[in-house]
Amino acid sequence: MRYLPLTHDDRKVMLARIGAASVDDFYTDVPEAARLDGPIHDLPSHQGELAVERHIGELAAKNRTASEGPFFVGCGAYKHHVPASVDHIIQRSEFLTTYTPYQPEIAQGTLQTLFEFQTQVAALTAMDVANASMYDGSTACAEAALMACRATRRKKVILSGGLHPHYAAATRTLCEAQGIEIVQLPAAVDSELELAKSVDGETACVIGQSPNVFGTITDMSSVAEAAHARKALFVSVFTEAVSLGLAMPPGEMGADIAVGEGQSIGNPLTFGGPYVGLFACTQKLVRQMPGRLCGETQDADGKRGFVLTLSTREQHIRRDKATSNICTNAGLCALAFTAHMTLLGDAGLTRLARLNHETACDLADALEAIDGVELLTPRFFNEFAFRTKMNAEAVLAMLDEKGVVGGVRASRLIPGAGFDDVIICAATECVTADDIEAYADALKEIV
Amino acid sequence: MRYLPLTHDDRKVMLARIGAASVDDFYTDVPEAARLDGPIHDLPSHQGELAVERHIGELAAKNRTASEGPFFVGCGAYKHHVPASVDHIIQRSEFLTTYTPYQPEIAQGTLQTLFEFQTQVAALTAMDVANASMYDGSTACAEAALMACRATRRKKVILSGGLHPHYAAATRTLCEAQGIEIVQLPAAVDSELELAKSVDGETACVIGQSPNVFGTITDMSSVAEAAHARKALFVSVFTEAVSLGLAMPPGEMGADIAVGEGQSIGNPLTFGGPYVGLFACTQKLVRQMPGRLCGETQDADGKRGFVLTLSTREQHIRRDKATSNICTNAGLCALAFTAHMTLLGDAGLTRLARLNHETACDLADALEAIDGVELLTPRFFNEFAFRTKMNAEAVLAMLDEKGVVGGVRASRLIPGAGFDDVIICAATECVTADDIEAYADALKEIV
Amino acid sequence: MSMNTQGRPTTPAIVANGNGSASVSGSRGLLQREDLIFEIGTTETTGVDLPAPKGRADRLGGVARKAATDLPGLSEPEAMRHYVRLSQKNYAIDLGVFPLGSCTMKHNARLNEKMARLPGFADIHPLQPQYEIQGALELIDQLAIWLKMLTGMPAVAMSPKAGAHGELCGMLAIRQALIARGEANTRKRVLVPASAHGTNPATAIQCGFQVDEIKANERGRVDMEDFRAKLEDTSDIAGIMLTNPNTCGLFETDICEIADLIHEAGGYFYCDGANFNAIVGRVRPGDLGIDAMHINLHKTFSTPHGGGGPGSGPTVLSDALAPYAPVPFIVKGEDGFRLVEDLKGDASESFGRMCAFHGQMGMFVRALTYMLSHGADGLKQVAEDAVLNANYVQVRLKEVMTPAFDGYCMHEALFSDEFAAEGIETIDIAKALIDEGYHPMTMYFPLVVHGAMLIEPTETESKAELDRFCESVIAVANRAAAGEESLKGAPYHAPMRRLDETQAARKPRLKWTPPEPKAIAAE
Amino acid sequence: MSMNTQGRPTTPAIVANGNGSASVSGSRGLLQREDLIFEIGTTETTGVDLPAPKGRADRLGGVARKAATDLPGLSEPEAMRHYVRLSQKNYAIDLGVFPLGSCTMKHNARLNEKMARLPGFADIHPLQPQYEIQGALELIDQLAIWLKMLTGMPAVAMSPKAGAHGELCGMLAIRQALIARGEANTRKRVLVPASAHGTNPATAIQCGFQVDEIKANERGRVDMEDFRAKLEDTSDIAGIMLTNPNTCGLFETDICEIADLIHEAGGYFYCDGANFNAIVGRVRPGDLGIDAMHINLHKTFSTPHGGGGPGSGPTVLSDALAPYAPVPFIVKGEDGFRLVEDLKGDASESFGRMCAFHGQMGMFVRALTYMLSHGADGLKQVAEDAVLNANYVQVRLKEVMTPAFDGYCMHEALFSDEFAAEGIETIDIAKALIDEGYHPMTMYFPLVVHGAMLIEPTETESKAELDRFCESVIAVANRAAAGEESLKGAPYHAPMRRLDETQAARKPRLKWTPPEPKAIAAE
Ligand SMILES: Cc1ncc(COP(=O)(O)O)c(C=O)c1O
Ligand SMILES: Cc1ncc(COP(=O)(O)O)c(C=O)c1O
Repeated sequence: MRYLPLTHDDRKVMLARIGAASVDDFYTDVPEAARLDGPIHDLPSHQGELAVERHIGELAAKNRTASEGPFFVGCGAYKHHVPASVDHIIQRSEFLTTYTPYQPEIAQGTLQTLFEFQTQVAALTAMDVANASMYDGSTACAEAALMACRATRRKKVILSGGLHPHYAAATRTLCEAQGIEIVQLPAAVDSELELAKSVDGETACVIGQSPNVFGTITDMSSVAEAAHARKALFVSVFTEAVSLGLAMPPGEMGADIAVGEGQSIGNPLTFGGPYVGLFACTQKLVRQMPGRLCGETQDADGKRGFVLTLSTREQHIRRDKATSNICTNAGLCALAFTAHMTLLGDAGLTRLARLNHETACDLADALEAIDGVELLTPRFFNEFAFRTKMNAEAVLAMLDEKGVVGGVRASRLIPGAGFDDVIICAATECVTADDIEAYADALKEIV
Repeated sequence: MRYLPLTHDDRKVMLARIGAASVDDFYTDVPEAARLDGPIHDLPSHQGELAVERHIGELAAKNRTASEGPFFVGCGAYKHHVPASVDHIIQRSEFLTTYTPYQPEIAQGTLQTLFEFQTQVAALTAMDVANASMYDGSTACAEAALMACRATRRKKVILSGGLHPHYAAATRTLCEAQGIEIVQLPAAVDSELELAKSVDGETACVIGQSPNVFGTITDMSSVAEAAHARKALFVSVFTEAVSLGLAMPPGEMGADIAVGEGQSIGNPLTFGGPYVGLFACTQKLVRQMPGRLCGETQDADGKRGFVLTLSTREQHIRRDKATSNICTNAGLCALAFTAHMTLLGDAGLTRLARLNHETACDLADALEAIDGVELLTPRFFNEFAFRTKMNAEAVLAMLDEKGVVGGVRASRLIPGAGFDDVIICAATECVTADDIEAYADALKEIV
Repeated sequence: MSMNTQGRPTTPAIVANGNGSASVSGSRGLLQREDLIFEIGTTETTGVDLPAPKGRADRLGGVARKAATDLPGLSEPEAMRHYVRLSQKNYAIDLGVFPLGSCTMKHNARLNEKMARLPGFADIHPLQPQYEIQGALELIDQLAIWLKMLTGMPAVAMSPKAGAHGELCGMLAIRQALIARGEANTRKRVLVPASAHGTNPATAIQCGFQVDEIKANERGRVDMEDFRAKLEDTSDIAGIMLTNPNTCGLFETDICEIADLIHEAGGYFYCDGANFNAIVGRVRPGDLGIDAMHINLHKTFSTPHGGGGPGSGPTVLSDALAPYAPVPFIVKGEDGFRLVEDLKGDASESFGRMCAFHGQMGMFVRALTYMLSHGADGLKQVAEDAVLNANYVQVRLKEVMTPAFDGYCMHEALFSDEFAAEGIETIDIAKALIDEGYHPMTMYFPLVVHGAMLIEPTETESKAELDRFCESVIAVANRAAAGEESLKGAPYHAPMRRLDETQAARKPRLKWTPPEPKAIAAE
Repeated sequence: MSMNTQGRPTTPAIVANGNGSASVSGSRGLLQREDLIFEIGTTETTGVDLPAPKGRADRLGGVARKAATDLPGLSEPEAMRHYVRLSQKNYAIDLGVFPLGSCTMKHNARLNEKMARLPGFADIHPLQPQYEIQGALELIDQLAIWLKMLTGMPAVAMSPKAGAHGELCGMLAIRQALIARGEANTRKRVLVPASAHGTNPATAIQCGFQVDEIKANERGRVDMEDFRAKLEDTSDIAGIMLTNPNTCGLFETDICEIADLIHEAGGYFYCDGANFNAIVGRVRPGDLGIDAMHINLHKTFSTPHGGGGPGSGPTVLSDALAPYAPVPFIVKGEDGFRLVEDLKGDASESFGRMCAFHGQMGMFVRALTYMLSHGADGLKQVAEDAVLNANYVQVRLKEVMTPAFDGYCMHEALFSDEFAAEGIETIDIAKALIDEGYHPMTMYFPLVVHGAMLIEPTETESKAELDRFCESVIAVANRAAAGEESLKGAPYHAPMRRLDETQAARKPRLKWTPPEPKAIAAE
């Protein structure tokens, strides 16, 4: 077995040195009834690479990939191009096969990239500080709600009607377990500003999203003001990190906490995970943050170096008093994010964002021109919702037959709320003019 | 442009420091007529990764890969499985982006692997010493002929009728330029031993191959004896390195020089290159060898280390007196070879060779059982020739239509020699029982 | 204005580099100095070529970014060097023994990486219509079957994103079960041993429970007397969170009794499965009476730790908890696999959703690849070799070091700092090991042992590597026993000397800021 | 019997590692000791799992291997560690400036690696029927078009496997042309400048020519007087082999005249294109009157050097030589692309075949990917930045070091050792640079300059990197000028101290041999 270095002889010598007759001696603490004799039945025996590759390859071949043809699915995960060098970097043994940098003298590689990551996320979101990542955008959102409750000592959280329904659900799950009240505003394409009206003296935070799940972008400054007026916090969410290059970022709207999904930068779609949660906040709130933080310091020779810091917030030090139970986070995905972002720089990100926006505008023009198509999203970055007179699921299935993966039916995310005829579609730099034409042509025939 | 770090400002500052008005100043030595104004017309401008990937990907998609279905092509290049770790290792920056190890203090990584490679090649071929690689098997063969002429001070080389025709051609090209006479025995499936009869007192060397281009394996000890009796050398060639795990290696037949193709171990097919030429010989001949050699030594602290050695054979020291003009060799392919070989070890190689042989035997059984198929190769490792009553090109085309890539028509390699109805086919560990069945079923319908 | 031009150092510092000589470059042999990207790049530079935007009218409706990010870009050659240089300042499994107890730092096979990158997995979207991604659902289903068979449990929730997230999943399922029983408001107490990993109490609190700590006995297991005492009043008992094999590297001898007692008390048994590697293929936790257990795919099933993540923590559930499993989950129907995403039908009792989408697909592919490679026979061998290696290390080291408990261990060997001379601490031993070329063991955990050193070699270490490692540890331990002062200064040969964590925490600098512009007069 | 068990060292050596402390492991911080595979593995171990053979009757006819190879195997974790550890003992472009003159060590883009690994290229066989691999032929054709356009030449032979092999190709074409003219036996003399790379004279000899050395003038170019003198008798002139830009990093000012004169003399002009990077996109060699030139794809077009190869050396040919190009070549026909493999029809005048199959496909994919990425505009910028960087380095260093020639250079800057104090040699300067974190420049080449130091930064170095590099070189050069004795001991901070090459050559140990078994009494 190729991953097991011990030889038969090694095992014998080692057992002898230990003074054990066989490995069974090590398992005598196991209650007899629970001991297995041989390998578990009904599971196959070991196989070589070739056989395993064939097995896994056959499963892979059953899936329709985003690059196979026109593809317009978004809603929280986006098909972007990842430079080849990024994937190379994250496969370096020294990054891939190392642990959380608890021994900073031999983990400066990871630590310096985390410090750079934190700086980048803070700059992108226009916030003061960012942590070293969360699992993904949705769990970051849930943790933001908890953090707001801790910081304000209040127990009510208000969610906008444009917050990604999965984010809302994850936040509800976590909050309700802690007895936090969740107020969910009705789903609507352009209603983030409603949050301003709902905030009251009990509210720990209001959570709005831009671009929201329908693609709508909103300057939520008035929401921030309303929240602050009642000593509540404003949590600003995004699921499309590339939008930060062009659309107004959380910090410019007065957010106290900004959370979002970082997948779009550096990370492939991979059916939803692993992704990387971005988490930033104001300086004032830093000691309430969940997750790891990397900070600058010096070594015994006075040289600049980096360490994990403020660990007294974390479970491994504070246990039941910790700000969160998170331990393993999204390290390598954060590395992919920072490496891609380092390649982009401000110039590249700005251009990438513009390209995305222009492509989506072209798509909107093409679809809007079709009789029976009604564009719903008033202002957008690279994603928007539209309505036809037909059931969206049926439309998507017909598009699929023509080779076009046309988007997400809104009713999948928001069932039973009157969105059965709504499709949400995204267009990134990977979408070509031909793809747009194919979409428009196909849709024209259908509706 | 993503690969160019100089900024516009950098360029200005640097020109100023140099005291040049523009880069044109550096090109004033160029005759005016030969200076180009702008970029060359009719060539496209720079493109991003996404666009380039699409362009190259479209070309790739036009090719039928060896893994797409039943595949039986051999004749000097073989479809084997390469472990994923091997491809990872050769992509390590420190191996991939370094030069020939001329500065041994910072090249021990490359040097130690070369030392291990040489040891492995010597052991596999059962020869005394091996060099650090040649371009490929065919050029190694040509260099072996030249080396034999140097060593014997004779000018006649005899090639067997089973030597791979490309190897024979490459050898002829190089030898004839130096006025060396080439005697080519007529192509025949099982005629390596004929070499013994042709050797005479003028002969520098005889070159035989096992497994030969028809797959035939031969104990050429009698050829070696006949050559040695006339003070000629015996050069033993192989194109399938995996055969060394099961079939008789050059050293056991008394070869003075062993050359062969190493692609089968660690290297993908890649349409014929880059591959790795293996070159081994007896201790006596070592100073006549072409190519680089790595040897053991010590550093100033007395620690064991490795360096390139015996460079006085080489062009960069000896110029017109060098044993060869080779400079760049097959470094990274040699690394892939040695890494795969290190994973295999004797146990793995032996098993791999047996698996290949058994698969080929199964294929032979299946094809032999078909009416109208005549197996030609009397003893084989993983490849053999067979004859049908039809034109081989037509048979292969019909097989192709049924999804089976059935082998190489012998007439492609040996035109006009009466092999029009002969197909040479190989079966490796990648061939499944289903593949064999598909081949036999298809062939049955055709012949 | 670019923040980088400011930051780029003009004269490199002269760095002393031993042997009396100093380097002008700041590098030293193969160890390259590397500054922060903010000190290297410029905001105008980019390492990504993109077509120029057409400049068409936008549809942002005025919601545009105001201030530039001021983030530097690097050309690709600079970026590649940046990360390759930095990478060489890391220790990694691929460099040597990584004996972090509780972390199962085993070999990460590259086949797993290759499979995870097949476009059929890496390039599919979580919200594509389900008929387009049947292969993905099938893979998840296959992995789920393996996990259920290996644990002997009837159900598994696939979406948790790491071990702690799996704990959350299990504890939320328990909470939901209590809600269903109408006892959620009374049953709030969760028993957690003092030796538990920090995530256990943190999770219990995060789910709205209270933590009641139970003692360890002198054999490193749950003190049954204390446990029974805690169960005197059962009315508020929600359950127990117990790691098995536990964080002392020992199998909980009384685990079946514990299970029975907690069930009798009306509570549930959450088992922390971080140490599953010790028993995979030899013991099915389901046979021990547990109700929930997370499995760290990034430990037992070798998905890479990646410098801190990502992980994946599928959580197996007993029949009692299965109805409350989170959405989404996969159901196999007549016409293929189907994702249940809504809280109705099959999922009407579910406690809800834990995160967006369907879990860590990339990790699933790696883990299944690993399982198929090992097979059931190989996984059993994994456990046995892991335990054998740990016991071998324990036997070799206990000649010098103080084992925390008597007897055989499971997959990790635990020592206290008793053997060390006055003034030498566990951290000094750890840092000295760095000079020997090793990553230190887990330090100061579990808390129940003084100056704990927890060594988990895993099964992917050869005997020769272990021998070499043990000789180094013994040498350092002897120096510690002798009170050798130089240990306090270690490491001497790492890329950095010991780092000042107190300074970092006192006045946190959590991001790069441009140096203060010099006064104009100084120009 | 296994040769490894013998070789495996039982007690690790204690290695002194500076700072007064010694490591027991032989490692030192992150730098890991790593023994030879023969000292680590065993013949029974394998890192490759394969199904068991069925044991069926063989068809070897008795031609079986007699003695086992005795080669050790390593499990995958051991193997991965072996190579990762060893890799870290290498310098590489990805670590820093690699200023090897004449080698064009530029950034190797990972996109190129990715494209070369597409199954459509990596997994196709050279002898598949041609209708199955049209995409491969099309790619080769596209690359050929780029090469012809960039050089302004009408034909290109794609099969040469490296620069030297391309030289062979060009010189064999010249030989064939002479045969066609019936002058092959008389025209044997090839003029080669003294500054030429060693492969030039070696190639000429390998093709059966004689080498006649021409002098360089005081400006580092061909001495035209000497050249004309060599042409006094033209009857035996086969041609000239000239590198341009030449190996002193200078453009051959009189190149057009040289071309005219050699043609008038009835000879051909072989141009060594190793230094094409200086002029790509700015000058077409075809406009200079050459007849043949190889292009090192592994230099100008960035395919990786890989620690010594593989390379690829397509060779462009003039109309005069094109008919003699080697087989195979590609012809575009009505129904797609076609390989001409036989010496008839289109190839009836060909000089024959140089190697098996069709050239370095893997390199072709990388090179075309690179060309498409840069485009014609980018390639021009490549040349300009390469030349700018070299001139910048020249200007900065000449304050301390002695430039070999006056004036601007092209893509590389050449210095002599004149500035160094008595007793300090070029090699000492080179080795001291290693301590500074740099790979040394090319040393002692070209031969026409005393103690030559040839520095080629390439265009993929940033100004900041060059500044840092120059400061290190200047510091070392100052020490050399001062005659600092410690330089003779450098390097001090590399994985190894200076290695004894004389000892290696005196009694060559070219492979590992098992240590002599100890006398039994000693056991
Ligand atoms: C015993 C134990 N439980 C839980 C965890 C948490 O797992 P994760 O880091 O995947 O969240 C760990 C991780 O180190 C652990 O060792
Ligand atoms: C000037 C010159 N010519 C020819 C060559 C030979 O090229 P290759 O190593 O690709 O055979 C080199 C390589 O270093 C060179 O620098």
